[in-house]
Amino acid sequence: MKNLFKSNMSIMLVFSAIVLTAPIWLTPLGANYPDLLQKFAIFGLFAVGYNILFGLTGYLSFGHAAFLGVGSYTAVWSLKLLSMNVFLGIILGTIMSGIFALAIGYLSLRRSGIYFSILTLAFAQMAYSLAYSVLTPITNGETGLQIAANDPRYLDSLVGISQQGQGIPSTNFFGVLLKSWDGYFGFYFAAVILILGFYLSLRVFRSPFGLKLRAIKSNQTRMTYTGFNTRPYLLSAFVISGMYAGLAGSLMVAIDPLAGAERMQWTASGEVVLMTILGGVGTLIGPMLGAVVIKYFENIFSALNNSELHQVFNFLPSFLEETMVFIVSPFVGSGWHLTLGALFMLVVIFLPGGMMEGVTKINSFLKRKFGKTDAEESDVSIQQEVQAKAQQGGE
Amino acid sequence: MKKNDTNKSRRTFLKTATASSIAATAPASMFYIKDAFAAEDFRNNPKDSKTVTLGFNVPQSGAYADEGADELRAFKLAVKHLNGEGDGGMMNTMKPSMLKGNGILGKKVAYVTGDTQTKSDAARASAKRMIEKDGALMISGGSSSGVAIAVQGLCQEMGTIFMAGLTHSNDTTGKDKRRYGFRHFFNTEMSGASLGPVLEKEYGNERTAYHLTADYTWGWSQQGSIKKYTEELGWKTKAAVKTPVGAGDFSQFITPVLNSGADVLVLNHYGKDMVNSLTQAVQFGLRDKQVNGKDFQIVVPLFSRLMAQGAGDNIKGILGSTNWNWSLKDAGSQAFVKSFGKEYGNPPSQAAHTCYVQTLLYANACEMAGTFYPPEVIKTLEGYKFDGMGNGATEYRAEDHQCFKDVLVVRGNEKPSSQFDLLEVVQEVPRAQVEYDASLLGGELGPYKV
Amino acid sequence: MDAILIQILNGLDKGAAYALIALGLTLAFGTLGIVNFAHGALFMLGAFCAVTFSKVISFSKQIKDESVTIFDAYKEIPYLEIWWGDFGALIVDFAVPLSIIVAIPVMILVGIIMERGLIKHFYKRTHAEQILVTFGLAIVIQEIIKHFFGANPIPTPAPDIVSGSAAVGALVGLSENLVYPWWRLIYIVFSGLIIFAVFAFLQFTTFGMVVRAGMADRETVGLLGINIQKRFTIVFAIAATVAGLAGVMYSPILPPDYHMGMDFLVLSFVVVVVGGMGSLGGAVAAGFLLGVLQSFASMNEVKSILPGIDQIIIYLVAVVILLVRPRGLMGREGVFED
Amino acid sequence: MTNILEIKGVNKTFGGLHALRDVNLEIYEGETHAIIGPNGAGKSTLLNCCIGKLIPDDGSVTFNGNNMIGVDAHDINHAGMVRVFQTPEIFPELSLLENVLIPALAKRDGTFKFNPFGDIFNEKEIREEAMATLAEFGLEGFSEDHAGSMSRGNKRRLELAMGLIQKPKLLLLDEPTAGMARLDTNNTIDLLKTGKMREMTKVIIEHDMHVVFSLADRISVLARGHIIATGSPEEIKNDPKVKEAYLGEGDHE
Repeated sequence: MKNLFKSNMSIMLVFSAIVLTAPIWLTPLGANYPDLLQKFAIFGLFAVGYNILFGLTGYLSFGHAAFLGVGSYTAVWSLKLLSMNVFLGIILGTIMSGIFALAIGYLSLRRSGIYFSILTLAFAQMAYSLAYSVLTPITNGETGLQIAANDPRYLDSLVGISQQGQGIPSTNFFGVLLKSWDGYFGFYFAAVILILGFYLSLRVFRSPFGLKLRAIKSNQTRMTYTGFNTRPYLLSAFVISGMYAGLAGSLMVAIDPLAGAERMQWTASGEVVLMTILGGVGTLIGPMLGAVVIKYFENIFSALNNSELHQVFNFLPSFLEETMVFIVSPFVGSGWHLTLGALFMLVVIFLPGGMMEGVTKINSFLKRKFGKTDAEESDVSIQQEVQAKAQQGGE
Repeated sequence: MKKNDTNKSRRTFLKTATASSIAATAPASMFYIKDAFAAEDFRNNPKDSKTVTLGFNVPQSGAYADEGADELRAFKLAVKHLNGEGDGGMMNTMKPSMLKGNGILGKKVAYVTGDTQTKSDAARASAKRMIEKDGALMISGGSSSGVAIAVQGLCQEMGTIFMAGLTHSNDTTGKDKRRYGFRHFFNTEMSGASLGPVLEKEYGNERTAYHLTADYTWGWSQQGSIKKYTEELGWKTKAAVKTPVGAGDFSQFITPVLNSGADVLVLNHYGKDMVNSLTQAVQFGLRDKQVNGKDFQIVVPLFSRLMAQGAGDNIKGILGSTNWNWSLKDAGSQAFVKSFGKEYGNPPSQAAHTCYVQTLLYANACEMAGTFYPPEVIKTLEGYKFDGMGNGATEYRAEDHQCFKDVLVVRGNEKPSSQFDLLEVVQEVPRAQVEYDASLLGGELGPYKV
Repeated sequence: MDAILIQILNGLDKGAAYALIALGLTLAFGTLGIVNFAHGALFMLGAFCAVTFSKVISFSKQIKDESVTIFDAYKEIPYLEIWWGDFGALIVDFAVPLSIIVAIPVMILVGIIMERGLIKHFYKRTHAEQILVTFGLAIVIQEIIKHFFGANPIPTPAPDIVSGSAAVGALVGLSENLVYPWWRLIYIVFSGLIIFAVFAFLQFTTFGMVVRAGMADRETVGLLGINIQKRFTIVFAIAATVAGLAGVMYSPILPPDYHMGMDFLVLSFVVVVVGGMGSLGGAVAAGFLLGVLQSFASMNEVKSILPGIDQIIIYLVAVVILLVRPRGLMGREGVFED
Repeated sequence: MTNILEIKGVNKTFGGLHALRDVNLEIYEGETHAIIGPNGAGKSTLLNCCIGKLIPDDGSVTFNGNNMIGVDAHDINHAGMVRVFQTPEIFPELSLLENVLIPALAKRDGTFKFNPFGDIFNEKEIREEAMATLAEFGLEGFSEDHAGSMSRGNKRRLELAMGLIQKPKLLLLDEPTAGMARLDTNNTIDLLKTGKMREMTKVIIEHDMHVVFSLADRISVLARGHIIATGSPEEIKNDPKVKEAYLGEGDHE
């Protein structure tokens, strides 16, 4: 753990550099177009926030997509009623989802374990079903809530901005259109918020508050007898992660002003769970990594077809090329979910710490192989582990 | 490549900002600037490229996936014909036409596809991918009005022309119409206007209707239109119940119909939903019922052959309306059916027809405008009159980008002569009967330049 | 009165599906302690047994359709019909009920493979990890099905003779208006039989006694030196088969697609929770109860008072139960109650 | 001598089982008080009634003059009554240092404090205190190791350290040497007899007589839910009732 925290500053610098240069280094992977980059940033933010709940406290929520949806709807309404400046929409979206998270969290956290998961699932499904049916005046149901040319936008008209007769206005951030720079402004906007959100999560991780959350995950009963009232801690974590979700949801709207009910469905909540686990639950960077991998799969892998596969394998002799394409093709294109599901299972079975654990393992393997001092160290810890296990067995 | 683009648009942005007097005098930063393309440049301008890319965004999963698959077949066929392969299909019957069978403006047509999943979010994401990553110059397709409206909004924002596929809600060319969006398909207002007189003739003036309505823009629109026209006949509306899209099991919505006192069930469903709800309605014995001394009737205002195929015998004798049917005998329809049937072994659906026509219309408009520059293409399409595309003389009305043409009222065929002969045309309702004033549905098209 | 009766029937019909899925789910949970998010996928696999079987036996010969003149079209006629005439056609028609014969061994095998291959390694892991790995498995299973059968629902009709509706009302001397589709009635009866069979098995066989004892106190049974491992596998296979049969019989009601399992999964979890985790009787009772509740909630009279209630009633009940009485209707005290 | 803990007339039944019958007990400030009794005598039940895990049917539990019945466990901790568990209850995934930081933070931050912007690495004062406490128990060398990988003896030390850092007014020890080898047991006895641990008021539940007689100032004997004797080790040794009820059996164990 300590190594991870060695320096706030250097972590943030490296992280920011990687995020901000993404349009460049993602070019060879074909993932450098604004829409996908924005998705990386937004879902990264969502996962980073979700990790504050699931990663730190171990509470598995299957309902966080609901907060994302609430953030989205609030943001669209802010665009419709107040101003096309997304600043307000993002603030309001985050606050509103925080309020929802407070209410749902307050009730759900009365239970733990699988009961907590099912409670959050039930709440989220209710929100989804209602958004789809009775709440259509607010959500516009299946069609999705959009902005219209003749929306009132009271705040904008108050300061004398009128877009009548110009069609549907675009979202802006204090005058700069989010779609400027061919859409890359939207990405940088989301990226800056992601960096801020990541910094916040870093602070939470290394704060006394974060330590207490990790202790709750480790042994909640002990926390109680150590003098902590665990429920407010859990509720704070729940609300914080809910607000991250709301922030992500309103960012989606800032960049593309539309909110659909399907982003609240439980499978959408499942997706953020997948991201977090895949990347490495409880690690700082893992969830972000998971989000990028899944969104990359969803957008690039899913669009691969056989002719592109043939191109990939055309260095092979033709019969081998055919075989490879035959083997690989079920896993790409519309079958990308299969790859995802299989990958996810492998991670849960063999690498419960996610991709980050894989990185650590490879790292220590290399060290063991090439560096002697470290090798000794790890041998010691292995011995200790063996010892501990033997003792447990003896009990 | 990317860097150049960014620089260019940044420059454009600055130019606009300084040129605009609002910008110069704006007091606060909270104002609004319009981005603009210079006349010679626009998003995904093919410039010297030998090909031009079109994006076909169709549902490949979900309740409308059958329609989506057929649309994709039609698109592929249209691309073939545009590139001068195959027998040319409707390119031979379309008039006026400047299509030469050498691509569009001499550039070979390439295409990319996406899956809308019949979800607004997913549809927009895949449209965005096609525009931003694959450089699609035009987006077409879709089999849901919810999706069409969402994608149309996006296309306006991105400055990319959207040639809507199957979308039947009034809102697509009404409340939510866009300058960059065009619809060849008819709408619920036209369905109501054409179906009304036939319903009166067949079922009389004293009927009580019960609506089951897909809960999204199209369902609401169709329910509104049918209600409007049937109530004009003197029908009563007992209840209008909204059902979630893709509900699968409709039994809980159908059972209340049994004892409601209604004698007509209007199913405002489409695709798989309609197949399921109709099948289940028949299973629950609705069609064998007598209510108020009359035979219980089911009406499916929007019909398609694909649905009829799914519903089997249950569809026989049921009335509805459709945009086009393969049994039409005009030269355009025949040419298209022949070409499509030869390629795929079955006749095209109405969804396939509208998508095929839309692709050809777009290509032709580019040829006529002599450029791909969207505002010019839009201006060419607005008010464009054409014929030979299967529905008689047709006009793209400039005010709302809605095509006006004849509408078919059809009935599930009692004695089909072949496995595809599922719909019997009751009446070809002339265009004049279904035309309405553009102001009826409201909306605002928005600017040419974005 | 008719309206009420038909809603009850409809509720029983829905409830039958819920109860059958929840039964297997809670059986696996109660004995094996496994929270199986792939249970919905088993239901879906069952439905696809019916799909596959009916596809195989209606394997067809393509014959040129002379009635289509404008292009070359082909009709498909099942070989069975060509060889055996009407009898062949009858077999094709009865594909769904016949596919039960295939589904039972297939589902048992699937259950055994799943338990031996994966589930067994997760008995000692946390519930969260069980949820996650089975969730992954569910995705994999459904994607495999999607790969072979496509994303679209595949109509799998019931035999012609029961495709209509039964005049239930006239049968019991009530209004003639009261009709109900035959196949749905069959489904209710079928699920009753399956539930009865499972309970009888657990009640009257030694094997069942051990399983019940295991549900009451897993550790003790383990200490008795009984080969728990083998029994666990069999129990899981039974759970899989029950879910699979529920799927087979459901296929004429709802054309199966690869995603149907996920749609039922959440609901059946709710049913299990409402019934009480690990309580077989509770699962069955809650299944039927929620089915009927949902059916009544979707009556227009109810919806006009509480709009949207039909969409959320099941979740609402689950939330209230979890907050007020987490052990559920019939669950034992202390299961997960912390 | 002042009483720090007073248990008066406590009864507790589970179904038909009368686990505690009219238990009266006083713990003096500064003493080490052992509660002994055969298995099932109600020792753990009594302890649980003190720390808020169980609520007695009737009677009173007063700590430092304050009622403790119905008070939440975390508030009882803050009142100054801290429990050390029979099987070491630690935070296995956290490092030893963090394990000790947690109770130190509880002491400082109270039952709840929302401080997500603090920095655990800059909390010099509290870290030094934690390291010092670890050092007292000879654990300073393992401060960065995961607690879960420690030996049982070290886990026990860690838990004592976690109790000690909160500077409790009363430490409740539930069989601190259960399952330990003789050597570890003696080490633990030494730990409890030396340094800060020595002066602390302690209640020890134990059935290893060696431990009890090495540590206790006074002993209470619990049998079938009832306290049959309380007194100095010498008095207890010679009490015939105790011999009959407990010690006789104890030899067999």
